[in-house]
Amino acid sequence: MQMNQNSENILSKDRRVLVIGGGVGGIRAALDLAESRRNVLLIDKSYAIGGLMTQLDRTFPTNNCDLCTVSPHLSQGGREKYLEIKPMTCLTGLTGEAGAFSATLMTEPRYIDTEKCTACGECAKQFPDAVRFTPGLDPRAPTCMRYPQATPFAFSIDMSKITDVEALKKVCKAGAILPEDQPKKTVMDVASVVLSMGADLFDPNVLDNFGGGRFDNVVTGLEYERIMSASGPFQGNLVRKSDGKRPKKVAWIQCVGSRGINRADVPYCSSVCCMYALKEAMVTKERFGEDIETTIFFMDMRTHGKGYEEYYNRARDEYNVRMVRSRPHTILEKPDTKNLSIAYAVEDKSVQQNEEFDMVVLSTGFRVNSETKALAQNLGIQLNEHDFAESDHFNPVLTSRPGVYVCGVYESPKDIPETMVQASAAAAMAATNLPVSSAGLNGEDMFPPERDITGEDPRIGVFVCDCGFEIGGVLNVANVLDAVKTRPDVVVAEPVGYGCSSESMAKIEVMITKHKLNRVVIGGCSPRTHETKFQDLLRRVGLNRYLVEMVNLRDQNTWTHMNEPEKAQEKAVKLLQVGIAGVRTNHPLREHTLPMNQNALVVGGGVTGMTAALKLADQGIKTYIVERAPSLGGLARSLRKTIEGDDVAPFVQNLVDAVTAHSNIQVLTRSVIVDHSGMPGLFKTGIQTGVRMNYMQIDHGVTILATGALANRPPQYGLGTIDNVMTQLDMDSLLADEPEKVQAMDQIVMIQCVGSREEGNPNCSRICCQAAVKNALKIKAISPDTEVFILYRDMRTYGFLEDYYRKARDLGVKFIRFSLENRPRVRQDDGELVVGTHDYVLDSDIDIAADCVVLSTGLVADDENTEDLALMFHLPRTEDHYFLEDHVKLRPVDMAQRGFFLAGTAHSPKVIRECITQAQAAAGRAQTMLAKKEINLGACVAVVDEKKCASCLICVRVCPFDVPFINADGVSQIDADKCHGCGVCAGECPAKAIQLLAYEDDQILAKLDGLFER
Amino acid sequence: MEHFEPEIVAFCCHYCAYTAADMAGSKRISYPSNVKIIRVPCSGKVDAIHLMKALEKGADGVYVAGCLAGDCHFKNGNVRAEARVNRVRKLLTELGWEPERVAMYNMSAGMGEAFAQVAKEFTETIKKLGPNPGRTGAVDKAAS
Amino acid sequence: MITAEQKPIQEIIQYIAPYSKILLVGCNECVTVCAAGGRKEVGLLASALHLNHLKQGKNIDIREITLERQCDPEYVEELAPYIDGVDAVVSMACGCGVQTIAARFKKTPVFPAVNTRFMGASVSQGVWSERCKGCGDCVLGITGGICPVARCSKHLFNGPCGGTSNGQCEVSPDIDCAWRLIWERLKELGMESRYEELMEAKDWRPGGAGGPGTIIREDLA
Amino acid sequence: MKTDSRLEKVLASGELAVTSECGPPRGCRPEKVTEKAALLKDHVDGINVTDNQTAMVRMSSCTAGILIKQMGLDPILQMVSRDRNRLAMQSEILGAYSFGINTMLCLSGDHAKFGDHPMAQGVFDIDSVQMIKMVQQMRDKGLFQGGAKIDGPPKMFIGAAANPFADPFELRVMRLAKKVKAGVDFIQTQCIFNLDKFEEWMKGVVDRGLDEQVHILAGITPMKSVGMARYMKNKVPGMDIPDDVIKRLEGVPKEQQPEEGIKMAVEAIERLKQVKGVHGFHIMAIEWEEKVPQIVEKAGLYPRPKV
Repeated sequence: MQMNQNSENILSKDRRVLVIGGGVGGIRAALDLAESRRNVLLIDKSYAIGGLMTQLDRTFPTNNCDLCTVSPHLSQGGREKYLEIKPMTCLTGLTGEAGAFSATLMTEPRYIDTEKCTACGECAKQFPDAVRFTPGLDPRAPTCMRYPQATPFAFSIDMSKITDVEALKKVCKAGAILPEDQPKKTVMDVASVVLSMGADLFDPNVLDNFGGGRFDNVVTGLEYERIMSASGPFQGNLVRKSDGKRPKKVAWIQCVGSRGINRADVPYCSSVCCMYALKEAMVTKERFGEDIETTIFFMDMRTHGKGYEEYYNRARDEYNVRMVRSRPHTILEKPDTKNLSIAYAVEDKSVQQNEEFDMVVLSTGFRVNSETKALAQNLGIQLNEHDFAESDHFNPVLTSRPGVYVCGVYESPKDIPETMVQASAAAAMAATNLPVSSAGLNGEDMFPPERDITGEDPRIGVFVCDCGFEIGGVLNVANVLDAVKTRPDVVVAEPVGYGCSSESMAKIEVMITKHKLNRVVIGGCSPRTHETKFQDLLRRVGLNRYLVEMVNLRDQNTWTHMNEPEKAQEKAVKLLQVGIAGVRTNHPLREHTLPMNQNALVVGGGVTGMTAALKLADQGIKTYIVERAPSLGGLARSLRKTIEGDDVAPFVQNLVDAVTAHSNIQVLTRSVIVDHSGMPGLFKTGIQTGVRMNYMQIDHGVTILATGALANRPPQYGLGTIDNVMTQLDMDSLLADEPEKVQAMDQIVMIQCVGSREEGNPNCSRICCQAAVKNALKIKAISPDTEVFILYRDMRTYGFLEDYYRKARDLGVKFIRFSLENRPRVRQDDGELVVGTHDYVLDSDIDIAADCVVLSTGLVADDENTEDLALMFHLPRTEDHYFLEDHVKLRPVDMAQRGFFLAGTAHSPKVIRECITQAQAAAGRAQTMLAKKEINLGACVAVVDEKKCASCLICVRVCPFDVPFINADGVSQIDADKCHGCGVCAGECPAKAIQLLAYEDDQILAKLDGLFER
Repeated sequence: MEHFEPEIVAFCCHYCAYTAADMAGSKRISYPSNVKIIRVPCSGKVDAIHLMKALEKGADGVYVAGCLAGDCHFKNGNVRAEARVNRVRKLLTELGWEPERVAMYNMSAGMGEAFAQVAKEFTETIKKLGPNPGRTGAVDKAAS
Repeated sequence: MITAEQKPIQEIIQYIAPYSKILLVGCNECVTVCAAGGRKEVGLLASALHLNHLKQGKNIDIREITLERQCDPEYVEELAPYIDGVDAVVSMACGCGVQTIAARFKKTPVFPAVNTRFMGASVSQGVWSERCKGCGDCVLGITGGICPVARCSKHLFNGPCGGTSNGQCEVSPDIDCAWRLIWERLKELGMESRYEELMEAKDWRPGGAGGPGTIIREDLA
Repeated sequence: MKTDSRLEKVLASGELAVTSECGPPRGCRPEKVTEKAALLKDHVDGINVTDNQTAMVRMSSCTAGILIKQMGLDPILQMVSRDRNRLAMQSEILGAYSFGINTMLCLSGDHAKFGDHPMAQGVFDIDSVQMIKMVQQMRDKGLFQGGAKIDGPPKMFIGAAANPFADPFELRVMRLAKKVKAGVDFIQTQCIFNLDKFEEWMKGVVDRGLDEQVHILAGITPMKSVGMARYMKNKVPGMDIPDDVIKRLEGVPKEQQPEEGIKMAVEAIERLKQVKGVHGFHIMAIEWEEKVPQIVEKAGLYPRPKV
């Protein structure tokens, strides 16, 4: 199950996809490929996979500890049978072409046999210097695992630091030390390559004005994460390195090394630093005291992601994080206190100010490292001017070399959800180069036979996670366990740290076997996210997966009652009692399966929908596109040029032609969805189609939502009432169709954030800043003398879009900031259009005469449409009416309702290339689901006790899915493969003849008993 | 009575209310720890007997939280749940118990704030009502 | 089916006030189907009685049992092992069930927990309507399959009274005029002439006017 | 002549008959009956004495009828099947006839729900059609309903009610035919406000030749006010009051509405006199008996023929 460095043994002749880089993006890509039954090899230069994300303390916007969210993905990596993982491995050469590459890999010696290593930690204790550990700040983490749930779960030795090899061998009881380990070279057939190497974070030690690394209390954002992290050097205590004391005043400085023109700077925006600084400031207050003053020095606050603007508002308004719009130039250290003085100037005051802080965090961004640059050479791909992979303008996962795909930060700076989207997209592209593996597929094969526990008395094991500080920081886990260990049938009650870590899972497995447990209670996080993982654990030790009960001690206890630890403690005990009482009544259940329908339904025929449909159809999946408009194309039809300068119309037309001609695609325009039924993998959707609104029903296994958004046209600034007030889309068309009109203009004023980032539509529309810059550049290109003014609140030209912003400034486009409290005013003076605004640099109101005013109106969700579909499909939406994905961080294209995937602007505003990427991702995710070929219906189905049944028909009448019927024996029959498991029949049966398995009355009543046990 | 901390059972449907409760957690929104959640696949699974038994076993209040109207993952389980809650409330009234001890709420998966708000409101209601009359009844008896 | 509904809880409470050990007996036939006295209602009633007693600070011991059919002595016999351990029986069956228990266990009082309302049919989930009065002399064959005895508020045999309004009974707009229904059905059947036949005054004896009925099938008895 | 009924004699003479009604008191004062009946003296051929009208307890119709009979007037005994089984009905008929009451009206009766004893069990042992047949058998065959011979049978002139407006409309003529078949002699109809519809019904009656077999007295009720019209339209079962009637009353001041109501009643009588098969009028002036003579006079129905 674990990876194996002695790779000659494991190499099959099968071609595979090579994924380079074991961060979250690479893992996602590898898992997607494995799930869609492609052989995958995941390599990483480090000794454990996980990448940057595993070093973070928490992630935005949920402020969750990322380890718990990412670890299931990591350990899943260890479980997939199509997936091999090779850490400490690099690619040294790639020859051949797409579909038939030959890759040369070099694996560094680990000096540890991962099959034998139990990760007991003895070697690390005895030879602390010999174990590699990189992420920031000495003193080193207490464990020398890279993070507690490391995959592979084994140590790595730096043999050069070992003098006495025999002594080392001696401490290893498992005999896992391999002193003779050698670098190994492997050559293998590869069909395609996915690059997900990510990037390093800028090292600010070269910046003398910020102390050049000499100031103890100046740290980078990542170091700050490590300080706060439970697995970090101070065990999660926020203290200053200089004196070990908690800081009272912390400052963040944004754009350190990014968006600059100085020697050490890069010009692009790193896209993630604004959000992580906000997060760090909020978490600081949340966890270490509301009285800690937090200040963020920034130029533009770039919170353009889905829901991020509200996060920013929350940081500012609810957490009182202080925002200072300034780029400080120096930090000085006070020699006595080691406090730090920041010198800065704000825009409306000419004087420089000095302010003292206890700690300063430098928000550093991404840099491509030299190893990656070398690798690019080996791969033969082109790089852009910033040394990132050059990617296709419309399809960002394509590199210059066919068959080599890129995702994540290595394509351009981006955050985790965007990385996840791109990873799934790259996986979907990579999969096209090789066929589905013929090997059999049955997850249960991996498990031993189930032990028959009939007749056994309950023997319950209670295991409680501390989840780092998430639970352990609020609860006294030992006391909780003491309180429950005397409960009847409880054989063992133990703390398990991070219960979902491989180490803890192994420990639990041992205890189950040792104590002959036949029931398990896990006190940890939400069963919604982790139940499957622990069910798998039970299966590994031969127990039925329904003999475990998860008790939600974190999401529904320590997180909500963090300020009332005594109450949380008391509640934890009661919740565990509920779990124990409940699990006692659990019994083995069998899961049911059905064959999955292999068709796909794509709702929406814009660029997103068409891209997704093509991707699926190319893989042989019959795909239906349902579009309510008379023709395909969507909003992209009204767009002329991209910021990269490409024409949109031909691109869209090519897509339309390809879709229309494809034999696997049926296009249904003028069609609306009118009903929907079925279950994930076996949906039935009714549509009315054509001018006559004929009814037809589509059977499909998966659904992709690509319904798009609406171009906003709010009646602001005279839009719709004053001539020459237009939107950026209008200007885009004007530039394409009547450039002479634009050339005749002397002054053009653009106003940003119209109808966005304000009451009614609080979020950022993301696309408008680049749209304004795009049009400004175009205006300057055809009419250099035309003055262009852009009135903005924050310029959000994230990533490499920053290049265009800089270019616009260089060309003389005037950027004037305004605030929401003091908006520009558009008026007509004697027929002349005038825009009045406040200039913060001049600190005075100014009037600008304008030949035309261009409003950046962005996008709004199609409320009516998403509401209809949300009701029909039972899908959740955000407060601003976009569809809400299952997990904003890690599952950005999957919906909570299985079988539904989300892409494009129906998810949130985004530019075309991002829509295309998400479309591919959605198609890829949909394929992973279809690849399973079977639907697991679970075991939660209604069963009828024929002896009790009075054949009253009540179940027949109340079932929302018309499943029960009175059979030939005259009793109600509920077919397990049709039952949806809601339990309405069980709740209504007057004879109490129906029980919903896993939620039987006895179990529910037992839980109530458990709660009121004294 | 000032220090009365009620024990409250919330039957939450997996798809909406339970998820909303998790959401409240992940947003660190606090609500009274008195509320203990029992997860059910659909609020329509909650039998009137479960509500009665919760009170019988000592709960000071019990509520069912399901999806928003028209939004039930299983079409109309929430409507059935509400009808049962109303029946139990009527029965309680006939028994001379406060019907407010049993309630139905609706919320969507994303409504963490709403979950917390409901938990607070309901807990306040129950605090005002005082302990489960069954428990005070027992006390009266012991005192006499 | 015999259709019943639960009695007001306070009435039941008064019945059992003197007792502390109760055998609560449901029936898995008609009253289960009309959701008045099946296993589930037995559970609910038991719980309600518990709540009542808890509030009073009193103890009550309730044993719940649901028989296949309370109107058959053989099934009622299943109560025998428990009867000595209880002070009273509460039956959730129709009157037939209550009396069958009372007939078998002479020394233990038995109280009804439901009101037997009528012989009815399911109209939709949770809705039952009266369909038969058990008059003992069925006329459905000449009234188009709609019973004027059970469904006309005045048991009229020769057509609707003058109170019909919009096709509904004068007693309530929720009640269909049985004669309107009969007429419509006769028309559908092309049997309008049936209506003009004079129906003679009814002999009520088979339906109970002749004293409590008994049926004896000599071939079976 | 089948009976000694004054009504039968008037009808047989070919003159238009006139009947009215008198509700017995909710108490034991005989003068309440006699005072009301005196108002109608000489203006009508028979006075209906209602039987627990609208299911409210009143002095029994038989007793009130006797009081009227003793005034030398002609009571028509109303009997509803709601309150009596066949034994009680027959004994009552014997008693009434022994006091000279020779005309009766067989009815089903309003449901108990409308009255002051809604909890009462309605008897409904036989229906109105069966009652007609029973009375006819008592008269013509001298037999009780159970088949035994009557020692001195009652000779009742048998009436019944018909509501031409209740639905299903198409059944209404057939229902009349059933009553005719059962042996009814005369019919008093429900109050007629929708004259068109009544004429349509009458056409059906004539088409079947029923007018040859039974005397039809058209029901006339004067409206006291627009409020009464609205109440009857909305609350009284089986009543058909066209909007025109309400509009016409609305069109006059409140104090003139009674007068307008009487005028409308007279107009109706005038119009219905022309209808084939209408052999008379039954004027129901509810709690407004004093106006009956005025209507009779204005409608040209006075004086009443001597028979």
